[in-house]
Amino acid sequence: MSTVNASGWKPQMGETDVMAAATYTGNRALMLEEALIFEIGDSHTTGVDFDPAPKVQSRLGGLERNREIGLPGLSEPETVRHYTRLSRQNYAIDLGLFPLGSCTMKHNPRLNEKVARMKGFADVHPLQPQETVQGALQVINELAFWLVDLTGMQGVAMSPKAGAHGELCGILAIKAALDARGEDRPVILVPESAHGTNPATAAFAGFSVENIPATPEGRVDVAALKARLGPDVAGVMITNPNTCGLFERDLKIISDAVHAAGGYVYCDGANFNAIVGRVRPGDLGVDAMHINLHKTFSTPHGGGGPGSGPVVLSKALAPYGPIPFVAKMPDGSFKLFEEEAAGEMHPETFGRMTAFHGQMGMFTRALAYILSHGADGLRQVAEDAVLNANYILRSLEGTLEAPFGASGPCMHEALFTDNGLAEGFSTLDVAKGLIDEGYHPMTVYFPLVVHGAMLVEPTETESKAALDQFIGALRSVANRAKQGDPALKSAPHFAPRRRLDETLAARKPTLVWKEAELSVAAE
Amino acid sequence: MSTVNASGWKPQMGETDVMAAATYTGNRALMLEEALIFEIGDSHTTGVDFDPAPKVQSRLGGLERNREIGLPGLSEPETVRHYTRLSRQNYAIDLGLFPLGSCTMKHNPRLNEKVARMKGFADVHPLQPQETVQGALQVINELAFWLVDLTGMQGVAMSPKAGAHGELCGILAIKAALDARGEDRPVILVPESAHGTNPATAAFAGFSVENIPATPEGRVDVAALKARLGPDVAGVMITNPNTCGLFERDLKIISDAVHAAGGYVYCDGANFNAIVGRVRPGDLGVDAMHINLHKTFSTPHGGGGPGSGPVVLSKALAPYGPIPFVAKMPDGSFKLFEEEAAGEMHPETFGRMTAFHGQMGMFTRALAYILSHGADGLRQVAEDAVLNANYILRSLEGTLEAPFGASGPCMHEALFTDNGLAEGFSTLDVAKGLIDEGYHPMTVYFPLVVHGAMLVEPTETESKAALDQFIGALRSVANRAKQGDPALKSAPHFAPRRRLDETLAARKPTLVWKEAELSVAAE
Amino acid sequence: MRYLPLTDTDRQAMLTTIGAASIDDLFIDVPEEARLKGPIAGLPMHASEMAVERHFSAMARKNMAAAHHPFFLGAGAYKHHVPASVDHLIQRGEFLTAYTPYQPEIAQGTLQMLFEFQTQVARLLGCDVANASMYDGSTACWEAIGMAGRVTKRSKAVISSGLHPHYVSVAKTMARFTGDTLDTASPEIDKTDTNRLLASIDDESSCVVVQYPDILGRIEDLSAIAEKAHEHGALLIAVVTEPVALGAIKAPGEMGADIVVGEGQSLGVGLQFGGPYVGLFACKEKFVRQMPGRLCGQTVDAEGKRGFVLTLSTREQHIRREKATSNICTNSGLCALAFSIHMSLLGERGLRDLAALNHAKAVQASERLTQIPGVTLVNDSFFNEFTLKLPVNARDVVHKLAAKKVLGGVSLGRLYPGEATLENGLLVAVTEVVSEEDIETFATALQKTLVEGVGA
Amino acid sequence: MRYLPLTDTDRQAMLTTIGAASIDDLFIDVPEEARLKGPIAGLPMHASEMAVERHFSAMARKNMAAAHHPFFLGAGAYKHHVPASVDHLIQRGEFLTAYTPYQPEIAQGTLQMLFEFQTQVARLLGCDVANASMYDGSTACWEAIGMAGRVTKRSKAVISSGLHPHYVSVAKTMARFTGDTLDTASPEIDKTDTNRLLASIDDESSCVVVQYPDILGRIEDLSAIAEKAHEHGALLIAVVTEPVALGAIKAPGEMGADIVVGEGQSLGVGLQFGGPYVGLFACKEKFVRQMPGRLCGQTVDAEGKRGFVLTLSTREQHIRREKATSNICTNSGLCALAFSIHMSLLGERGLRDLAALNHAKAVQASERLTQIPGVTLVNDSFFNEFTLKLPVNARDVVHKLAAKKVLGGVSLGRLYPGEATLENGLLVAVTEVVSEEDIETFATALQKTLVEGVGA
Ligand SMILES: Cc1ncc(COP(=O)(O)O)c(C=O)c1O
Ligand SMILES: Cc1ncc(COP(=O)(O)O)c(C=O)c1O
Repeated sequence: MSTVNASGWKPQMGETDVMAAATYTGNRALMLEEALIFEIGDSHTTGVDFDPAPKVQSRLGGLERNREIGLPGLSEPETVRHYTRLSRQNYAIDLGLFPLGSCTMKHNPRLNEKVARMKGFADVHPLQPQETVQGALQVINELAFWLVDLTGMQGVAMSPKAGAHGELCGILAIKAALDARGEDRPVILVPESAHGTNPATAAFAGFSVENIPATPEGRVDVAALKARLGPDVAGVMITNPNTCGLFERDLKIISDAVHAAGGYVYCDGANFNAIVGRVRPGDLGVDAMHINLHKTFSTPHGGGGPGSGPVVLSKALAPYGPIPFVAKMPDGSFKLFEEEAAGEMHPETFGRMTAFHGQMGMFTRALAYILSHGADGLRQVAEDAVLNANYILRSLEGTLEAPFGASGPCMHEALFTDNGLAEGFSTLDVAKGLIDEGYHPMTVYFPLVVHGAMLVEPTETESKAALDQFIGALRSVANRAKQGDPALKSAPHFAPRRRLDETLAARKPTLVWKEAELSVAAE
Repeated sequence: MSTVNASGWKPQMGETDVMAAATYTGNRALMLEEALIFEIGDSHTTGVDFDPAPKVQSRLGGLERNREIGLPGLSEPETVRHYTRLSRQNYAIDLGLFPLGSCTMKHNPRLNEKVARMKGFADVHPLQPQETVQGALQVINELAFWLVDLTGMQGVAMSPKAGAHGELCGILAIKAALDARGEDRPVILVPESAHGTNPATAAFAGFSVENIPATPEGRVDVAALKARLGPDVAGVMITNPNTCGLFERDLKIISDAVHAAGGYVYCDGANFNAIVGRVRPGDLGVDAMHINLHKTFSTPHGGGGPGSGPVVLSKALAPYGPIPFVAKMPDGSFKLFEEEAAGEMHPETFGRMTAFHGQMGMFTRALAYILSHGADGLRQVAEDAVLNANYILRSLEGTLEAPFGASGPCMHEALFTDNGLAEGFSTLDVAKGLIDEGYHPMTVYFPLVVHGAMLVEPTETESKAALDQFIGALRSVANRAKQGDPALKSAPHFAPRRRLDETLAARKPTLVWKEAELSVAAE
Repeated sequence: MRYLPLTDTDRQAMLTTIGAASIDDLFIDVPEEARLKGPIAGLPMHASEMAVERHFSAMARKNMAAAHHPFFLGAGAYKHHVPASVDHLIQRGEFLTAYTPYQPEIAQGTLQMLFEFQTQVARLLGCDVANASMYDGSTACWEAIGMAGRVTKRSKAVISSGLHPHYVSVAKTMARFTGDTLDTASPEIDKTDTNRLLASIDDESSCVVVQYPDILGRIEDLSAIAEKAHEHGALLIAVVTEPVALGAIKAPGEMGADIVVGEGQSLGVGLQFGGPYVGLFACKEKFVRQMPGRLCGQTVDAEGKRGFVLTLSTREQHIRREKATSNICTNSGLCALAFSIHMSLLGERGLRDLAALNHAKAVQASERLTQIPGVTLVNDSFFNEFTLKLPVNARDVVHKLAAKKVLGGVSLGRLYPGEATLENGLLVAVTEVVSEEDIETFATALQKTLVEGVGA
Repeated sequence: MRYLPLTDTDRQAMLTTIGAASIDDLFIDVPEEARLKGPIAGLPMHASEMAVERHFSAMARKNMAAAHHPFFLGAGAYKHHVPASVDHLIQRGEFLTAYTPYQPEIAQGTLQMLFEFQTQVARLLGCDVANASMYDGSTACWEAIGMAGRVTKRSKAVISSGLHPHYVSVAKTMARFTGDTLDTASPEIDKTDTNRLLASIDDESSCVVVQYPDILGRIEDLSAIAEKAHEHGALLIAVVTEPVALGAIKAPGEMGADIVVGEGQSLGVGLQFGGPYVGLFACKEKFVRQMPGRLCGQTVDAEGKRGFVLTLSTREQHIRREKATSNICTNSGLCALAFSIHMSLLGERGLRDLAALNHAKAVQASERLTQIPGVTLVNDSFFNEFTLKLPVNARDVVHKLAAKKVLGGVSLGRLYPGEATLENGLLVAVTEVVSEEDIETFATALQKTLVEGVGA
């Protein structure tokens, strides 16, 4: 079967398909097809052996599970093969440049994987007596210390599980601070260019969200923002560097104005990589900022997570930060403060955000990364990240429209639009063309403030040679899009799959496998 | 450039090439090209940081190396990417069925990788005081014990580094035994079907090699062998199960005859997987047999090694086995016997074969494998290996000629020939066709006793579904070869490379990279 | 520096292309006063891999690792044996260093895995559909309460006293800001919370939240609660903190739960000192458009080949912004992979064997430990975790045991500080990793501790 | 059993297809009396992964791991820090579970790596060409002697007393059977073997074999020996057991060596209690067709794209059988990969830094240790390993040090049992992993041991 897909173009068979059809297995040499575990495994096979269970009298309260669960089992050889074959259908940083704007897809050092797996960290229980986890608490404390040092803030909340969770932490701290002041300020201001998590978070915490316009050069319109400030405004959420890749020059001015109006400044720190070691957000009047350890501090993205989003807090907000937290005691030991102990030290905490102490596995990795780079290395990280992005911006602005190319140097990422492509060709086609060239596409259609956005973030872990090849490839694809090369419309041609039908997927969602699906698959 | 390659056919551009040519990078989505480290790296870049060396007065005897060595360095990100991209150009067991006859490409359990890396084994020095390596010596002793138990022999030499090294060990033991008897027997008999290492080993040890013919049914011609026995014959090297996949029914009779004639029986145990836990070579009169731990006992092949080839020895040969060896002492401790200590316990040893004690990294893996399977599991291994091979033999003998299909059931592998393919089509074409189907080809043109041999060894770690798909694919390719499908002649079409020109490679060998080569590459 | 490929020559050449005199020119938009002149203060300069590794080894050695001692902690995090192949596979660069599968043509590996994961989770929890993971069980629980609010348009959640106290804390934190009201209570040693719950459900209730097995390890049928909730138009949210249990006991979905959330850490993930873990989130099909988080769905490509994509994104923040069902973006993908691999290895048979082994060992441990004078068992029913009542404050006992190198469970005093009626309670988890010797060592140490008395 | 995918249903169905009544029918060619009726005696039944892992953990704990103690052993195996990325990459299934690259179209990963490895090795050793690896340094050394015999058609090898005694043993074992004669001697503390060698080379000599640096760590220029050897039509074989040294000192090839072999374990591989290691084998281009082992060469594919294949196989056993240059088949591929990755990470700069650091630490250690009364330094020159002369039998000292948890080098008594003139010699290796505290701990323990006396 074949249908019209999301991007509204009719699929047609490409040259390669003839050949593909030619293999009996559907495999193409090392590009291997792989069935679902439900089609491979069965309920008798298992890849784990157990000693027989001693006979005992059941204490299950008569709630034995009698019906078949429907979980297929695979032997170990089948399992290793299944996931190895699946993995080969993925693109990843380890394969090449992964220029997803705003995502900071940098190299993930293998040392970090090794230290995170040390039994002393990976095999300890969150509720062990504290005297038995002093080393683990030390890791949290050390990382917290350096995050505060690098940002010039007052304190840090370590437990948030990702950036969005960190945003919530910051917004809750603001709300708690307002409550403490007995003020009800229902509005949060968010720039149009903000990441979706910003308005979503504010709304989630019960605020109403109002947009702040951007200036033609891609920065927050300070005048408009100042005009909107008032007793109903709890604060602003500003991303710096922003999602157009520009540094918010006037952030300090904005902060002062917001503070003067009785509000707080939340800074989205997802793009901290561009300034780490060179600029301290604390010096710009920020009250709260989350740090994506899975971006700036190189913990792997893992195909969608897990991440970690510690939030640094200003003097004004620190008292309201969440529990639990770790502190170094006068005797040199480390102490975990939970509900009970927090009482004395941290009475105004807004409470707990997650069951335990945060993403330990990310803490070890991020700390190893920070100590490996050191003060000189981290500064170099920011410089090389910015240098690489500007190199791309200037090398390609002749080929693709760079809407803010004139707004000064970019920071960690370069923004382009699809203006100037041939009739009927869009950002999507450029993205799919890059796939055939052996690259993961850049972030597309974000930020929303420009048409057909292409947001390119190379990161500092790319060599000049890698950038030059990417620039050449993107230029070639862009030119094909300008010339209206039809082959580009049906790209990708060489990937494990051609363009997928997202409309079909959403129209009648198939979210779990059902025996019946077999037929569809076979169709 | 393009030339006529080894298999003597003229390359022509296939349909896919048009598309491939279409990418700027030469990549095809996830099938990525990768340059040489000499083209990527430079002499200033490094992926390893060191603390600065303390200033000292050099003690290098005035032999400082002044000239540039010419070793390119890569940063860690470039390194990880280089080898990850290269790895993706390989086929492997983890990707699918790897039916290389005689190579026993079975699943490599990950537990084995884990135990081999325990610091107590991976991070101990071979010359540490013995009291500091008791656990390591215990591993060697336990594995030795089970190998002797499984083979029904008298002793075992653990130090040989691979099968061929083990063969040498066995042959040296025979020669030492003959010397002890004061006899000079210059001849070793080897069947035509033997693996190349057999004659090579015998010759290496100074024997002259004479072939024993095979019977029409693919087994050693006992009559011919008996006829050749005499005072000049040191012994025979027989592979059992043999390289045609058949069990040498008369091995016991042969052994008795050889012994009666004053010779010794060396058994090539590379195919032990077919009988492990079901047959003990010791019961067949064997005097020496090497065991490829990297075959029967699942240590990974690693793209060509390392392996390990312990040699089990009979009462007659055990006294001559090599040093060092490990023994369990009455007090329960383990002792390593080297040159000095061997004196008392093992005076007739023929000496040392390698600097240290053998392939510890393989010992841990093989022992983990043996203990995981246990007595019941190992027997099942042999049964399933033989069952899988016979399933393939019987499913395909209608499609491909099975020269010894009538000689009874096969053991671990099924042998086919290229008789009956269309004019100009050979085993090579079938092999290359299988590559496009997503399989590694079977062993081709070995053994030499049949025309265009295709030797298929599935091993026991393949599921029935995997076998059925492979059978279907091989049938489809074989039929194309019978019908003379020209596309098959230019296969593979989808692999990272088309057929490679082996004549060119051998005619003017380029074995190391030279700056000059750049141009060639660029051509 | 080993992670930075640019050479100084490269940097110079690039600056020239850009048309900048120096790197500082690229930071001109940073206000003068905010520019750090030199390397950040305090932080040492870059360090070799060897030096960093040694620093971590030293810190790691200060912790008592579960594998090295008799270990009986649970309370929301369980130690199970994870097959070596799981960690090997999740370290494949193509899984480890990939991003969220926004470009499906080159992310089928992650997408198919998520589709398999969603199916495994839905079946395990007894629901129609499941999402692609949440941060952990506690945030999944909160999201479920929020979702029930959206579905029922009500804001009162009835929370069982058997729900993990940290989960309750998380819910309270959120409620404080969303204005939802939570009807909560502390657990009682001698009876479960069912009657209070049945009594509290009314027409204002958006949902009832019940942990199964509960925090003390007790197992109760949820059917009655489901019925009552449905009568009043409320949803039943079941929380499972030990998914292995569902290899032995009925799934909440089978008993009428509308939303089932859980902590998936038990399978594939490990203890990790509390994170990263993986939140499981499943529900009835009819609620799918109110679900938080990512969903992977099946579709076809331009050639009609089966493939997978992220779908129903109109629920999510990157499309819906302030109207999204949740603000979650990065979730727990790699832990979901580990969970899914471990579950594929187990399969129906392995999971059932594993569950049976856990239960049997727990029963044996409960019998042995209650032979100690003064130690009694609180539970009528349990799976692999039960509560003991000690003659003394259990919190002190836990520290005394640790000093004896036994990690002997979680005291209720740690979970419910200040609750006098609970302070002698000790929560003991027993999984397949616990050997008979471990149980004996624990029993001996516990008896010794009780004899010595905890005052000392 | 977790590694066996066939179900009983599969087995039945397959037997039917085959036309066999039972599995036993497939073993009918095995003589009745040789068929084992049941599972092999003695060996226990299958065991869970957890049980096996615990058995190995217990054995592993009985060993003193180098990383956990001050460590100074060398003598042919050296402890260096191997970057974490090396082990990560060699565990890629596509490298780990591939076979010898006989099908080049789907083995370019292994082949290109081998081509890079060969080039790195040739350049490091200062030769034109290198092969794709041998088992280890000792067998590579033997193969070199055999190759020299083929090249020169002579059978007398002059072996330096500075060659590792185990390498000499291996050579003797082989010679005993090939009939080659080896001219050997034991090392002398006070002088190197150069003069004896120069004197022994004659027109019967196929080769001279010299270790560089020698077994006692001494470094000598090989040019004179090369010259003399070449005058007499013999080859100079240099043996390098510590490749890191060549980041600091001249390559043997630069000094006229015809064949250079080595032990590559120092880079990427680790100590491994002696194996697997990786033999390096390089020589002058003109001898390439006499080389043992596999060679990877560059070529082009049908489209003219650069590619790599195994080449010159006519030297090898699978083609040449009894006329092959060696019987080697499986070599040390994965260790060669580890070596090559580590070398790519280091590069020229890293290798030189590493070598400089090793030498500096060794010099510091030699200075500190010779401050101990009665302890003197034997070497005039050394790289990262030197020989100390103690006032007592060094062998006893080593055990005493081990009891003090210091792994304090290799005694010459262990290497040369019964050689009275050497028994007080202690071989001490100092690499980048040795810290100043380690040196101090060692010095203190050694001094204490000498004071206590070794009689006790
Ligand atoms: C600018 C920005 N803000 C917030 C986020 C959310 O962070 P996380 O995905 O860790 O929740 C992201 C990540 O995509 C981002 O790019
Ligand atoms: C029958 C046979 N004998 C001997 C050998 C040589 O073993 P190895 O490669 O371990 O030296 C092999 C392996 O290829 C073989 O198949």
